[in-house]
Amino acid sequence: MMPDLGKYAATVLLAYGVSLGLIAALIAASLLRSARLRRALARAEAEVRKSKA
Amino acid sequence: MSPLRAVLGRELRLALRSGGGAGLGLAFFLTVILLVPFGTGPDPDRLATIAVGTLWIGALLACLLSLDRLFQTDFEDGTLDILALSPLPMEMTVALKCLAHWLTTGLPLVIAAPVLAITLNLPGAAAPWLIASLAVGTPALSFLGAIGGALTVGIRRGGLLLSILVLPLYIPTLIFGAATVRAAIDGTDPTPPLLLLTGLTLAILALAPFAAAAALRINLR
Amino acid sequence: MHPMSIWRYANPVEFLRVSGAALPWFWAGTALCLATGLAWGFFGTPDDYRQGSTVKILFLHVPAALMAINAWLMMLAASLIWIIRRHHVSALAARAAAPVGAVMTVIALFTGAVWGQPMWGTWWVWDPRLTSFFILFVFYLGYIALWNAIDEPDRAADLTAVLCLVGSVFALLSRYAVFFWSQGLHQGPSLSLDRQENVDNAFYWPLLICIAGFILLFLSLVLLRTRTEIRARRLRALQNLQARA
Amino acid sequence: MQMHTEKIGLFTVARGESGSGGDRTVRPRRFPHALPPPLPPGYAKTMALEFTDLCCSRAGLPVLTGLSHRVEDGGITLLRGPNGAGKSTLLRVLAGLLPPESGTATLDGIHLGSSRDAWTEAVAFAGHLDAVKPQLTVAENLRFWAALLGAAGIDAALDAFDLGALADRAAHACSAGQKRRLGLARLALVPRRLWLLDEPAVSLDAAATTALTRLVGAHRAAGGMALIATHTDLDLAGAATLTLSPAPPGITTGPARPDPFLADIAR
Repeated sequence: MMPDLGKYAATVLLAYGVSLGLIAALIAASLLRSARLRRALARAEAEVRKSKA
Repeated sequence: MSPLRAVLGRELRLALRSGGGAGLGLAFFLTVILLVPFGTGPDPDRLATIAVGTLWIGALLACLLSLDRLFQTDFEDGTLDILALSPLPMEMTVALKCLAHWLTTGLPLVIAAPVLAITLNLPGAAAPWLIASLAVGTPALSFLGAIGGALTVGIRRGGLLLSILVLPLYIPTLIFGAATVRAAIDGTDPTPPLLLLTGLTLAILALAPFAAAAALRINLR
Repeated sequence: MHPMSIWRYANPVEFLRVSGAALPWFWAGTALCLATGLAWGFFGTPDDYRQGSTVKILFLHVPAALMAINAWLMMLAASLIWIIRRHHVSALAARAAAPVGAVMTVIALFTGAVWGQPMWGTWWVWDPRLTSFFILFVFYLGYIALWNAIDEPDRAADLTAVLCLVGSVFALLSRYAVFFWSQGLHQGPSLSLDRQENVDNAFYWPLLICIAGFILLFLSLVLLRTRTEIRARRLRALQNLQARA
Repeated sequence: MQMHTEKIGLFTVARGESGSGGDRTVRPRRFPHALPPPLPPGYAKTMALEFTDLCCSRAGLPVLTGLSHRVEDGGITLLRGPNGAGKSTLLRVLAGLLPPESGTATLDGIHLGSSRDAWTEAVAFAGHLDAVKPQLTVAENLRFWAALLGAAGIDAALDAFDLGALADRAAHACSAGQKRRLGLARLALVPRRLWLLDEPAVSLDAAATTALTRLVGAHRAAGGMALIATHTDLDLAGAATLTLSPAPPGITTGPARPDPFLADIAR
């Protein structure tokens, strides 16, 4: 299944590997920060509701 | 005394009095030029090839050095509040401060550069073009620096951020300025890059005060 | 306000609601397009007679370069909307887009360098296009740094909008100055609306799908990150509220 | 809450209750072509400072929440209130440095935000910072401001705070009180309709405080108005008092604008 990349195999695989790695890292960082703020906000909302009640 | 002369005179006086640091940019420029041969070796031919770039980048950095004082002290002691409420438009005040900055920082560099060019073995025929390109280009450095200074005026220890914001703005000026001198060295016509540099500087002189004044007003809120 | 006005979505609550519903579809589209386009490009295209298999880098390089520029244009538009109409979501979207644009620039630069190595015999040449992207990357860094340096969110939005306007002018100026400074090694545009002038047909469709995938990826990431920024602003507002109570 | 539209630049925007639509921070624009709202009849000729429903927040925190007050021709108002009540913010708003989020202010019929020149020529602002350059002498500091503001000379200003003996002293050699006197002496350079003073008596001795009240008295006698934020008692007979209190713990900064990020739990 793997195509024959010839003498440039290292070059092509390096380009694909690093690019996809960077995209994955960006998505992961965005998702992690999203989850962290979601939790922090939920806590803060609960506190506001509690102090209001 | 007109308000314009009042602002300009005050800026010059402050720069020249103790603690103003008018000579510091020049001293920095000298030091940078002194260090370069230690990095490249004393070979005159090699020095000649990098002389233009070294001189222009030295001038750029020397100009950058004093930019954080351009508005910061006035912001911290409340002067900027009163200047913003004066009959002078903020844009004019900014332009005058930039002019004073150029007179105390840029102009000494223009005068010192040809002398230092000799130590870097710059061909003598290129020296007039070096003076011309610096004379035309350094005002743009002061005016562009004002944008960065105005953006970072409210940030404590904003000096490093200021350099990151301002240095990329210097790229076109550096390209045309250095190209002028390189053309003179190579024996081609140096006027096209010099004219482009002049146009660029004039556009920056006209527009940068508006951006800087807008940023200052935001910071004065 | 008219109920169908697009400014309705500038309300943070409304934006959260609509973007939350849309986001899964954007992610699905991204995954579909990127998987199809990249797999087709990687496995299903022939080697170029001159460039060999390195031509496969095209499917990352061109879309990333496109998005590096488009992300800045989107930030410019969002900054203008913030300056003119003062919609908070717009300013936050500009902030959210900056790191995405910066990563796209890095990908474009890296794939360009890796591609150039066997073709030009060196990892880096000061080619006008590569240099312009390097400059663009520095503008991204400055923009992100300014956002992070200012505590007050509205002031940060104002000042970064000014920087974005100034930066746009100078990024464009630098581009022309850089072309003046060095003539390039790059080939001309690889994609235009006129298919006759395009790259070979075998590369056309997978490239198009990859570009669609990168656009969707950008939109998904910006939506996700804007939602995060909105939550951060609300968290800050709630904390202020608690501190004063 | 009534809704009216207003032409601002290229856009027609709704003013008033923003409802569910958008989160626009409604603030008066400084564009010279922005038309101010029409004055009520019989209002334009009034020589007074009047502000209505001023709302303003700093760093996301509401500070002024719908403040209204009127200073008549020749009137003095002392601003009182604990730290953080918004005295300095109010003065910065009225100076024209800080655009209010909502509310209006008029000075002798001029609308705040309609004409920068007309407004800045009518007010004098002395903030809690003295705007004194330590490298310059006392006289040089004053001469600069005189030239900038178009004053004839600095003698009257020197006399007002008895600075004649200090004229040639470098400002960095002056005490805090002397610097304060130098900063306040700026007020005596050119006549202005409205003085906005932020804690003017801080670090002043008894004699200088008397000089300050004398200066304010002369300003009032000439028909001027003043808004003075102060914690110390100033001997100004007939001065009105406006007491500011810190914004109540709540959501909104005023009738016009709920925090867009707290819209769902606003009133």
